[in-house]
This record gives sequence, C-alpha cells and structure tokens, in this order.
Amino acid sequence: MNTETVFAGHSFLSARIKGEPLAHLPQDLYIPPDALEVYLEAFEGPLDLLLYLIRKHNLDILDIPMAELTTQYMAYVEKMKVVKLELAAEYLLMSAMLIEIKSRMLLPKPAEVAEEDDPRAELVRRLMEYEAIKLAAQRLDAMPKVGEDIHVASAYYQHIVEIKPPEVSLDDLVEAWKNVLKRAKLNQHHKLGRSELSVREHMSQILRRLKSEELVEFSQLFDIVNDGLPKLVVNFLAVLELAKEGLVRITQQAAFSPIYLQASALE
Amino acid sequence: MREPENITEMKQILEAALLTAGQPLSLDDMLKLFAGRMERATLRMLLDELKADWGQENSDKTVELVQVASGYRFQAKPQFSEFIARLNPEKQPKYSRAVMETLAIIAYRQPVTRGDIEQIRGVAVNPNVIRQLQERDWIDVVGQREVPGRPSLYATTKHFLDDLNLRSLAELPPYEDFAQSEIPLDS
Amino acid sequence: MREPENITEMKQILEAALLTAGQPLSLDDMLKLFAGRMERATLRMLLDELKADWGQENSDKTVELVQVASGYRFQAKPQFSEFIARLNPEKQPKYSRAVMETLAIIAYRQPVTRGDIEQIRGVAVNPNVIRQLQERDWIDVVGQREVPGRPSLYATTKHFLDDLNLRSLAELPPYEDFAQSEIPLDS
Repeated sequence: MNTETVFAGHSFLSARIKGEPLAHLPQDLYIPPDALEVYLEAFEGPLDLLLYLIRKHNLDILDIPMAELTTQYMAYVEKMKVVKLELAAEYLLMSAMLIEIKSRMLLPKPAEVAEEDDPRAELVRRLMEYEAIKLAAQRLDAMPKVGEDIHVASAYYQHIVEIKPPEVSLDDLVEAWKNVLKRAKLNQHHKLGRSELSVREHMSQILRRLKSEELVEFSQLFDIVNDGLPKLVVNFLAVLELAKEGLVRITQQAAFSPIYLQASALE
Repeated sequence: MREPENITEMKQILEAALLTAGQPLSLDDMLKLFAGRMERATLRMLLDELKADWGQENSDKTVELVQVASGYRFQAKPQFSEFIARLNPEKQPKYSRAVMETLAIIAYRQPVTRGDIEQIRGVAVNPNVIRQLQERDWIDVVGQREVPGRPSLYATTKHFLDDLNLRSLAELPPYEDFAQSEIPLDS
Repeated sequence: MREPENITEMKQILEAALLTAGQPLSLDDMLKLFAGRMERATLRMLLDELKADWGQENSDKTVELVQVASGYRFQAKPQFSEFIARLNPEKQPKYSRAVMETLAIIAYRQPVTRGDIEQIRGVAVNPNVIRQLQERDWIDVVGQREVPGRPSLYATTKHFLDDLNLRSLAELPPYEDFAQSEIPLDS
C-alpha cells in the first residue's frame, strides 16, 4: 500500500490558494504545521479533506498508510501543543476512526456477514451527509437575497405624528410610589391599606362637594339607604380625618340642631 | 455585464431604482445605474417623463416622483399618509419620574398640597409637573388648606380612575404587602 | 379620522403602504391600515388583484408584488437587480463556508444543537459562526434539548425565508438534489 501510487499523476487543486499554487498534495490526513493556514482555508475539516480525496482522486478511504499517518500525527500534535490543538484533535480523531475501521476490516470475516455490517458504512454515511450539506450550503449561497440581489420597494411617505399622551399603568404608579417611599424612608409611617385609601378617597370627594356647595349638612353626606355599613363607616372616618387635618369646619348652632360642614378655606 | 438596450429599458431601470432606493437619489447616483453610459441631459429627460407618468394628476397612481434637496424620490401621495402612519404608531412618550412620583403621592396621600409633595419627595415640585397632570384631567384642586398662603389641595379625579381601569382608589394595590389579605371595603 | 370610501380607495391605500413599507407587511399589519374595518377575505382579494396588476407578465411594471414568509412586499423585477446593485458597490461580505454550511444544516435539519452541527461537519463550531447568523436574524434559539447541559436548539427565522424570497421552508431547494452518487465500498 503506497500513497505515491494513488496520487501519481494528480496535481492537487488546480486552483491556487492565496495566489500560490499548492506545492504539496495532501496525501493523507496529515497537515504539515507550517501549511496549516492554507489547508484550513481549503478544507473545512477532516471530513472535507477525506471527501476531496475520495471524489477527486478516487482514493480508497482505506488505502492510507495508517502506521505512517499515526507517526505523522503524533509529531504534528507535539508541534501544535501550543496553538490550535483542537484542530489537531479533529484530524487525529478521524485517523483513529480510519485505523479502527481498517483493523476491523483486517479481521477474518465470517462468511455470512451482511453488507450493512461493513465497518466503513458509518463513515460513508457521514461523508455523504456532509457532502449533501456542503452542496446545500453552496446552493443557499447562490440564491438571490434581500440586500444583495433583491430590492424591496421603499418609497417615502409623509410621517404624520399623532400626539398621544403617555400611557401609565397601575404598575408604573405603584413603582413610582415605592420609589418615593424608599427615598423618603416613610415605610414606618405610611403603611396604607385598602381601608385607608378608601378614607382618603372620601376625603377628596367631600372636599370636592364642599367646593361647589359651600355648606353641607352632615346627614346629607350619608346615604343610609343605599350605602352599606362599611361605606358609611369610611365616610365618617373621612369627615373625622378632614376635621383633624383642619381641612373642614364642623359647626352646630345648638344641641340636636343640624350639623354643618364647610371647607375651612371658604370662610 | 448586460447593458440596457433602449431608452424604454433605461427608464424602467431608473423607476425600479427609485422605487427601491429608500432615500433620494442624486443625478450622480442615477448615472451609476448606467455605468456612465448616459448623458445627464437624457437622464433629466427621463426623470421628467417619469414625473409626468406618476404625477399627481394621474389619479390611479398611489406614489409620485418628487424632487427634494438631495435628489429624487418616490413618495406616497399625501392622501395616503394618514393610513400608512397607522402601521407605525408613534411610540408614546413616558412621563418623567417627577410626574409619576407626584401622581403616586397624590393618589396615595390625597388630598395633599404642593408642600406635602415637596416634603415627601424632598425636592421642589416644578409647577409644570402639576400642570401636566391637571391637563390630563387626572388631578384637580379640591380645596385649600387653612394655613398661611392657603395652598391648594390636590386629589385624583374620576377620570384618573377610569384611565387606570379602577373603580375606586381602594383598588390601588396597597403598597407595602401585596399578598396581605385585607378586609374589603365597598366604597 | 377619515376612512376610505370605497374599495378602489382601499386598494390604493394598500398599494401605497406596500410601496413604502421597505419590508414585508403581514395580513395583520395591512388590516391596521383600515383600523379593523376590513375583512380578511376582502384583503386577500385586493392583494390578489394587486398581484395581477403588478405581475411579472405586465411588462410595463418595474416592481412586482410577491408573498414571502412574513407577508407581502413589492420588489424590483429580477431583470433590474444587477443595475440597482450598482448604486451600492460595497457588497455585503460573503459568508465563510463554515457559516454557510452551518446555516444549511440548521435550515435542513432544524431544530439542531451545536453538537449536531459539529457531528455533521466533523469539526468544532466556532461560536462566532453562530453569532453571525443570529446577528443577521437568520437563526434563533427555539428551545433546549432535554439532555445533560440542555444545549440550545437552533432553527431558521421567518426573516431568513424573507431574505431568500421564500414563503416557507418547503420552498427551499429539495434536499434530495444534494444527494450525490454513492461512495463505493469495495477496496
């Protein structure tokens, strides 16, 4: 088995790589370390190289001097320990696979062995799969693409801006409130529950009413028939809170006579 | 490379280029289309023809060729702009932090004066902040506090509740513990 | 706001929007033009009409309406491409073989992990290769495979199909086309 015979008469890659004709033909899966860059540009990996050798040079994938290859690889790995070791590993793995296949081929075969049991079948399957993907990649590369060969209509139009007010969600509001509290360190003082919020809402409502009506009779603030007890209580708490904060004045001319509320400001 | 065979094809190349350019094309740009094999005068003539073909008076055309400072471009006739604008609704601006915090304080602590807000936030309140919220009809003045200067008392409006999809302030999340169950109070 | 008065005006709005979009418009996008006042069936009918009006067979038109994965777009008829390309002489850099092969594997075998790609190509995949395809918005992560390490599963995007002028993956060149002659086993 001699690789020289396999490659006799072939000139490797009639195309030039980096403007230079490639001096040496890859006779096996060994890459001379000094030619690493060139080979890496030419081949995408051991599968690619193997495929090239098979398709272009009718190389039998087993017709490779395994012992010599292994020696070459070990020297290669030594040299490449510092850089690009992972690349060496891929080629090394491939040669290991070939050696394994070869050793299995050399074992005496039982007569009844089926074609599918050929140890080379898996490698051939991978090679053909890779070959199909390689061609698919070339085809995708050649297809017209937007930004290169396809030009999409994009005429101009007058941009009309419709001014809309900012949107505010409940979450935004709560977030803002939390920020306020964080900064003011008011956590201890202002733990608000729903009930207190209701009180504050009623305080605003009463004030708003006092703005238009000036004088409101106390009992008119309460709708005994329609408001449930909780609402009546909240409303009453609101009146007390308003009085406490000095926001309303509560007056009564005589005992048991009507009680009136008026905004403090409206004297 | 192939070159256009006649003036009709040249005009078509010009039209296709202008429709797809995405920006105005200058005369120099357009000359590049023909690899220098066109006179400026011819180009101008073709542009005039295209302008006429696609002009405002041709009611079946939806775009027209117009000349702007940096060259020529096709643009949608004005009557279509408002519809096209619907495809890209302008991103709405956000309220500043000052506006949001002021709103939150008024919502949670109402009725409050500007002084209250300033005390809580620790910074002066820009009158513009209050104005923005009033213009939105989210807050209004519900009275004055009886202290020197009689400052206005602000509260949130019904409109604010509507916009935030709340029935009452009691539906605002109590800020300190959202998980804590509370006795619901109808208001 | 004004709304279109008749079907002719609707068709014109549609045409103007598509001519100005610069990208495919989906049916949902186009419905927005009419503020929800159009049936999908009517829209489809109008698109069919526009396709016919602007079709390849109408030799006076320089752009045609095509359907791609994410919707409809007007694009220059292929015969004008080479001329328009002269406007931007700096071409996009060609992708390396590693990038294109990785893309081919993802396109034809999706969803795949990086390990799958490495298995097929027989070499490690440089993360940069994946990144280039993600930056082009041609691939994205669609999930994780439930194996140790939970590796990301990659698939092609709609944008990839759009860029290659395809409506769906089924329109990719058939994989069978790439199957080559058997590699003989006899030694």
